[in-house]
Amino acid sequence: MVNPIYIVAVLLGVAFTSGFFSKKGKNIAGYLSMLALGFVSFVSLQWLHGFLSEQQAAAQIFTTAFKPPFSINLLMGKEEAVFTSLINIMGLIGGLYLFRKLKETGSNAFIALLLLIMGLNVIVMTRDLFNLFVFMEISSIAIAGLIILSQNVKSISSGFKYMLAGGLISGMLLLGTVFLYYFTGTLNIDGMLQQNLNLVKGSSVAVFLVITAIVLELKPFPANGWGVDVYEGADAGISALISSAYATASVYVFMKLIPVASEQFQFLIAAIGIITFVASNLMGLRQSNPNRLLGYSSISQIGLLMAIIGLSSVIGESTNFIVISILVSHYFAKAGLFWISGIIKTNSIRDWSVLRHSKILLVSFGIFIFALVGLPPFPSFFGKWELIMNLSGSHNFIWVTAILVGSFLEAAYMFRWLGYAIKLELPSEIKPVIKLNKIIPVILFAASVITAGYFTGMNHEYGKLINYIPLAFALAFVLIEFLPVFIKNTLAIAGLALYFYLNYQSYTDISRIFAAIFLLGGILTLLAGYAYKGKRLGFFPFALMMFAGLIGLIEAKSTLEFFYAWELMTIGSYFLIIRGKKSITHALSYMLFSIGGAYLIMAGLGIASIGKADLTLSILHQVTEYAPLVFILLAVGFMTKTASIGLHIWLPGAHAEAEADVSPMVSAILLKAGVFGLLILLMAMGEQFIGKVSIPYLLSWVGALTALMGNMMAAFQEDAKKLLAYSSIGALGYAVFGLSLMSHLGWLTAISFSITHFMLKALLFLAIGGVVWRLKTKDMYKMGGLIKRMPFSFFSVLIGIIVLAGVPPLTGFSGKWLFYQAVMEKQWFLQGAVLFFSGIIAFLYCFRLIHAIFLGQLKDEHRNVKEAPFWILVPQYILLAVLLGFSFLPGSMLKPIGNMLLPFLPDGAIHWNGQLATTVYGYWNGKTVMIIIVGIFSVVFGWLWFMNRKARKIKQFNIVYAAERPFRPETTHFAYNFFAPYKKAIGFLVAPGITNFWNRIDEGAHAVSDKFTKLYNGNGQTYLIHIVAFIVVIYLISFGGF
Amino acid sequence: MLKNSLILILILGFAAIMLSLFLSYTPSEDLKGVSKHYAEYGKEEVGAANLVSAVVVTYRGFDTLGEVTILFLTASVIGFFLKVNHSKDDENTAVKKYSEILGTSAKILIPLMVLLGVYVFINGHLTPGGGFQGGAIIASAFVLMFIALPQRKISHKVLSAVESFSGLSYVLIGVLGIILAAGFLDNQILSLGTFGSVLSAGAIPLIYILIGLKVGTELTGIISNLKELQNEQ
Amino acid sequence: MIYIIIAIVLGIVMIVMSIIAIHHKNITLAILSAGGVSLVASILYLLLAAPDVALTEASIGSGLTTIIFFYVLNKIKKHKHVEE
Amino acid sequence: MDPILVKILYALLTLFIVLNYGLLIQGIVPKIGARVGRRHGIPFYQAYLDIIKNYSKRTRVTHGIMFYIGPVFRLTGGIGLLMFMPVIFGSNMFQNFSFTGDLLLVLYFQFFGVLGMALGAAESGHPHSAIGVSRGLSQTTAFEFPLTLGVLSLAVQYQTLNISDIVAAQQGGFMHWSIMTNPLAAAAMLIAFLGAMGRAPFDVVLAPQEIPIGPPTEYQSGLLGVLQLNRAIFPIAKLILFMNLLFGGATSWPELFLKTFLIYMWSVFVGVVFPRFRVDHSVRWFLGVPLLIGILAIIVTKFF
Amino acid sequence: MEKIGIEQISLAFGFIILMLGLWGILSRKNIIKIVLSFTLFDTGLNIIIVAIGYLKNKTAPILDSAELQTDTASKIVDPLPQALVLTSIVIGLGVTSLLLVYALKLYKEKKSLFINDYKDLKW
Repeated sequence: MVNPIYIVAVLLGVAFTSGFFSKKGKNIAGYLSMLALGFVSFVSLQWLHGFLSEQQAAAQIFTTAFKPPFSINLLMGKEEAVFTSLINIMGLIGGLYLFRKLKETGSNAFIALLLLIMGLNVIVMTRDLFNLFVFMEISSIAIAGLIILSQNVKSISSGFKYMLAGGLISGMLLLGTVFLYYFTGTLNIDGMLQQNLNLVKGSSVAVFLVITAIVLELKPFPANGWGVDVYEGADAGISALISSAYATASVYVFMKLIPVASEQFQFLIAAIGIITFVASNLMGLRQSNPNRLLGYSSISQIGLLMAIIGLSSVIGESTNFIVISILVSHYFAKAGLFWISGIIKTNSIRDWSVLRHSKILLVSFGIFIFALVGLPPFPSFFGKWELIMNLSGSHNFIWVTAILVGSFLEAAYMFRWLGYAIKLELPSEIKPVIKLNKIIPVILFAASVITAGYFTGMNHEYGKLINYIPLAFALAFVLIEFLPVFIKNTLAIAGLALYFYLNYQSYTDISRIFAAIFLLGGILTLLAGYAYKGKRLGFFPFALMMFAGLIGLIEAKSTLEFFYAWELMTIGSYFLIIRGKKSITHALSYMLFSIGGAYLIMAGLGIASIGKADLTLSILHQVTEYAPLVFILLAVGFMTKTASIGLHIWLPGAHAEAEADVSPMVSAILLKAGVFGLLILLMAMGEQFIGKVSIPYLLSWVGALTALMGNMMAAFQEDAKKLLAYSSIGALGYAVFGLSLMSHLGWLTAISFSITHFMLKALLFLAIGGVVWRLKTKDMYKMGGLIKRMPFSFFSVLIGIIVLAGVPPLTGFSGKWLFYQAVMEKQWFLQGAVLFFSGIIAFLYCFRLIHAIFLGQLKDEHRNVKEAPFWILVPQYILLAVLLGFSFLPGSMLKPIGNMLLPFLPDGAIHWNGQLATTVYGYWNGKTVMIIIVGIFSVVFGWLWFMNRKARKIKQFNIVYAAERPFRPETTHFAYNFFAPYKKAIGFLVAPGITNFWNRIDEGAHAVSDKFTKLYNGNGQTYLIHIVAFIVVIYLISFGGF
Repeated sequence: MLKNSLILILILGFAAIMLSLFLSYTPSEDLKGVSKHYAEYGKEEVGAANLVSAVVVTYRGFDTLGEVTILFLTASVIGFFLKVNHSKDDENTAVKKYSEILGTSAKILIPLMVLLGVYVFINGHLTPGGGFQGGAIIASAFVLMFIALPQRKISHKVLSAVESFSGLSYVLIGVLGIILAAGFLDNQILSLGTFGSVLSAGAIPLIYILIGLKVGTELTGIISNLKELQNEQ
Repeated sequence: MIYIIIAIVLGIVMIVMSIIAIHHKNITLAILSAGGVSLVASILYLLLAAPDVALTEASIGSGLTTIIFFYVLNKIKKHKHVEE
Repeated sequence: MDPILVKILYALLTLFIVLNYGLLIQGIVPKIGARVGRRHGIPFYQAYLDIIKNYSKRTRVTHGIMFYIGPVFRLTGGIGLLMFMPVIFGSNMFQNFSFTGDLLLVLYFQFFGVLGMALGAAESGHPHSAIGVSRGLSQTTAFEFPLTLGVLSLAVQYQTLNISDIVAAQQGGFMHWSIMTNPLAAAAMLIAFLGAMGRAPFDVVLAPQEIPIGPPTEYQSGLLGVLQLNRAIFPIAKLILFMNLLFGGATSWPELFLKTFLIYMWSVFVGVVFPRFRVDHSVRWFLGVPLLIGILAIIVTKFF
Repeated sequence: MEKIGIEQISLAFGFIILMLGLWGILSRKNIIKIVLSFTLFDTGLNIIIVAIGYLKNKTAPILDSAELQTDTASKIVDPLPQALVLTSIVIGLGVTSLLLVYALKLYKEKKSLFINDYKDLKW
């Protein structure tokens, strides 16, 4: 192992040597600097490797011949190795990124960089308080120097503000340090830790000053205006250094010093941290300048870390794991984002669509955003998980809430940004110049954060158990993106089929049903993908990622695995949804609702883990404390996916704007993940009560109202796919209601309903998708008469709507019948009536769908339209066959499901005799009904055909039309606002109240954000006042006066 | 005005913090903690009569290295911040004439000041003073030169060469400490010598000389940068 | 006792000079006063048995700092002059 | 004989009786109305004439396959509805195919014909058809709500969804009829019944007095004949349903004729008294008082 | 009263100077004045540090006489704070000069020393 002091020696030596090189020698100075940075990276990585392979014990490095506390000593332990490695790598890669810029400025600029890194290394390693002060000064002066690499009024004024703030803060630090020395007689941190500094008022004030100064370095809200300005004003490469390297070191200093403070003070700081986290993210909402936005985000992340470290006494031994994993994500992501920002050089995040000029940058951008938000498989995912588990496991619900709120806000602006980059129109005037030395660091960090995620997972107790194979399979498609659709699609289908074949026997019964929906359904919808030509970039990795998530849900044994899969599914589906033409806002709201829901699930799982040693999913069976809360959190979380009323506004747009085969994927398959979640929740936790009110009872009303609202909205849509999307909302309302019944019949209804809905929604979405594919419009009133051009699609839709409407004899009725038996048994008639009513409304939109598109007058421009692509029809007819089969033999489907439910709800209230089902209340024989109806139908048809066989087919406009002859199909196709009288009568029920509610929340958040940001008026002196006020207020809070 | 009164209230709040510190201070009678060790063993361990120097250069030598670095860094940053265009100097400086008396007396004073500076840092381990003070005095001498004899120039190349040389040597001495003695920056790479003589206290005089040179050149550099900026236009 | 009186006098001088430095409109005078504060402080250091610090404060705190202030002030004044 | 075959034959017999009854009632009711209004009116066998005329038309046109199948759906729906109900209580002959499904099947099967009709009409491409469908569907959804509440209330009352069991429970004098034992449910259902019959004041769907409008606008010849057959069977099937649910069913054909005729007259009576509703009015109306009555019915039967 | 020594007086003055500096930093609008206030702030801080190291009736920690070289610990003031102050002064110089250069550059950009004029970055 190389003595870490050489890090200091080499960096200093090279910096001092640079003076020898005049202007001509600045290249040499540059290369030498890079070499030095490379060397120090090597040294710290070597130590890190030593610690990770557990061959190495922490090493003390003494300066001079004397032992501490008489002289200054450095410590190289595991954490130090991690932190110095991060800093040094950032120095090296960041230096590479800035190389040209630095070279332009001359060797002095390299000196600043080298000394910055040197200073940061020492502040991480040193165990001496005053030494810390000195090297913090070095680092901040170096930063102040680097800020003005690009000299303009912005960078200079921000640098000046930085210097002013830094001067004040370091004054506090020095004052505190000296008084600590006065009280303890030593400057050694370890020496201080051994004494109880909080007994005497004076020494606790000294501690207060030191810690507050360090906290101020971490830019707490609201004393952080200078920090934000620096992020915006400095060159992006420098901001990257500040955000990644400098903040990393500051965090470690904070970690190192916080044990000096009393526990109450630690909590106070944690509170400040969390306030910073939430407030900065709130302010991030209204930012449009990328660097400033990143600045707010950086500050918020550091605030979060501050909170975590402040709470370390609560969190316990996993604090370090959490801090490092979140920090690492932040480090890579923030550096990468700043770098990208530096490459494309725009002043507005709306212009980030220029990223699409470079695929690799776009991909990296996405990776960084995901890493930052804490989605799998990135390190922060595990960190946040562990954090929430620990906090909620120790009853710290307020903290959990605040953390989740803050994270949610961050996700909001980050994903808005990502959406801009992926979807907004390319601004023509900007074309980024991409230099090799700038793009390599970005790629390197993007790759590193993935690797880091994997290692973090491997270092987590449950992360180890995660099955990464499906994800790897999905990601492998990134590598073969250059192949044509045909090959990739075949591979994807083969992969899913093989996986299902190999594993389906290992699933339990109910899981197997859902596995079939997920995987076989996936295969069916993928079949439609053959209709696409070209490469279809970016489709397969994400589609398969979604399926990987769905598989993970089924296979999950532990809570972490479950949550991981849940998030993975969300990511995949997000990218599928955002592929749609106008889906930018819908994809965002989908993501936000998903993330919100996921956070609720995470909190729920966390609370469920109270007092549990192992975190397998079975803990849900034995929730002893806060069981109703756990139940509600999880249920609401799952219901964001099932789009229950109030949480549904993301769905219509997201599903409607998606591509022809994506709509069925997200609508028919993905929504069932929510049902699956609810199912396992109910299986595990059973019925819970708030006071005396049963939560499933509430859930039943949610389900009923969802169905009513969804179906009603569907009836008033003009957009065919939106209609189907709302219909999905309604249908999922039935499923939720069925589950909430908590009876054998109810669950049987819900599961059979899920299966049927999967099939018919896939069928309908594919059929309508095929129509939209040919017609290039989704507005139904622009269609019409297509039965003549697209008879196959028509037939699919016909069967689809009959099933959907639940009209006998098709299988839709089996769901309705079961549903009523269940309602009768449970005696929830009012909800039942509401559901019945929604069922009739379903009738309205079903008719509308088929009428407006396929019947009525064919438009002139559609006279030569072709039938939908073959490959879109193939899965439809497979589904049709299955649907008709089930219609004929309902018992064959329902009986096995009923048997599967017996272990959970043993009172099998339904008896089968062949295809005849009997309950206490009624009976029904699907097979005979089918035979009778087909019989009557054939006879009647035969009779009619016999009587009317010579009927002549007449032309389109040959209709009885009060003395005039219509010649424009538009005027004779009654389709727009079809249910006008209905809307007139009860349209007020579907006033967009819920959408308005969420919009108002959104506006409110922005308004508050606006208020907050007004604090930062850009005046350096005001910032200083903030700092002093911060100190005084914190003092008053913690000491309450003199 | 409102703002000022707000600030005043803030300062009063701050004064409360300061007051609590002040009130908790009781004059102590004896040395305690590490200082006691310094006082008792400093003479044997370091061999410098000036205990402050002993602490500065040896016990807390690492701080001092940082301190030097700060000046160096400041000078570098100012260097590229101001980015003086050296070529223009000649024409501008020629125009200015300063008083003859000042010039003459400066010619006598400057070498004396430099000498004083050198004395201060060479004797840093024995008497008050040291590298920083000496360096500052030398820099003052150059300031005087800039004022009194504006036509005299000092080569930036020489300045930075001296600066680099002394800095590098300082680091090397530090590293030698690891190799030859007990640790980084250990002064015992040279023998401690007779207590109280110039050539004592191990490497302290050497380090102080380097620091003096370095600080002197750095401060001179800063000022000459400013001065040359002055002459611009 | 005499030391105490001297210290108080020095302190008062420092406070007065500080107030001048902060509040006087003439910047040149303000800078000089601030340098004066340093100089007085270095005397105080001598009283506090800190000759090393006194020397440093005198040479760096009051000397060089003041010089740098003047250089910058000069530069700014020149700018102003050029503009006018 | 094969029991299935017997069943089919009995069913055909029921169908035959009901068809003739329906056709006659179609003629008789307007006749009564005319006489009350001191007009001569149509002959009571007018419906037969219409059907024969339609089937023997020589001009037979079709707008396409769905247009052709629409009436088939419609008639299948009408016949099916009848077939899934027990007609005469206690008679093995006239149980039809009620063993294959309960009340739910009947309630949902009503839509089969409606849907088919709507689809067929829509293919004609005539905007008036579509307008009729739009109105009809809107109104249907509205009156179905109180109707269902009433039916559920009965199901709660009798703890079964089996129609025969419901009828059985009402035997033993008119005091046992649901209309007496559960007046709220009966009220809700009878109001909804007005909508279901599509007579005034809820007849804007077909708007018989104006220019041809409503789903059958484009239908003629044999296609219209099939629709007319349905128009005879379907209302009677509905009447039988209401009779079974509310009025103790019928133990013989005469009882059936009497009860259904009276129920039918109820709708006629209301139609004479009230002016026609616009669809938005009728929707709002059905979702007003009748709905409240229905909810009340459920609450009352569940908790008292 | 007799208990009050020079160290307390110095300490008090140190605090006062420091607070005066802080007042200047927060209330002056001229950038040069702000920087000037910073030097006052530093000076105050330095006085505090030295005062803390002072011990009543002890001499400077320079062992230039033989008498001091025995039982040193009871005869000298604390050398460590003095060493710290040395560092602090030098750092102060560095920071001050950098601040001044910043001020100069700012002035060049906008020809103003009024701090309220530099609000290009905000919100």
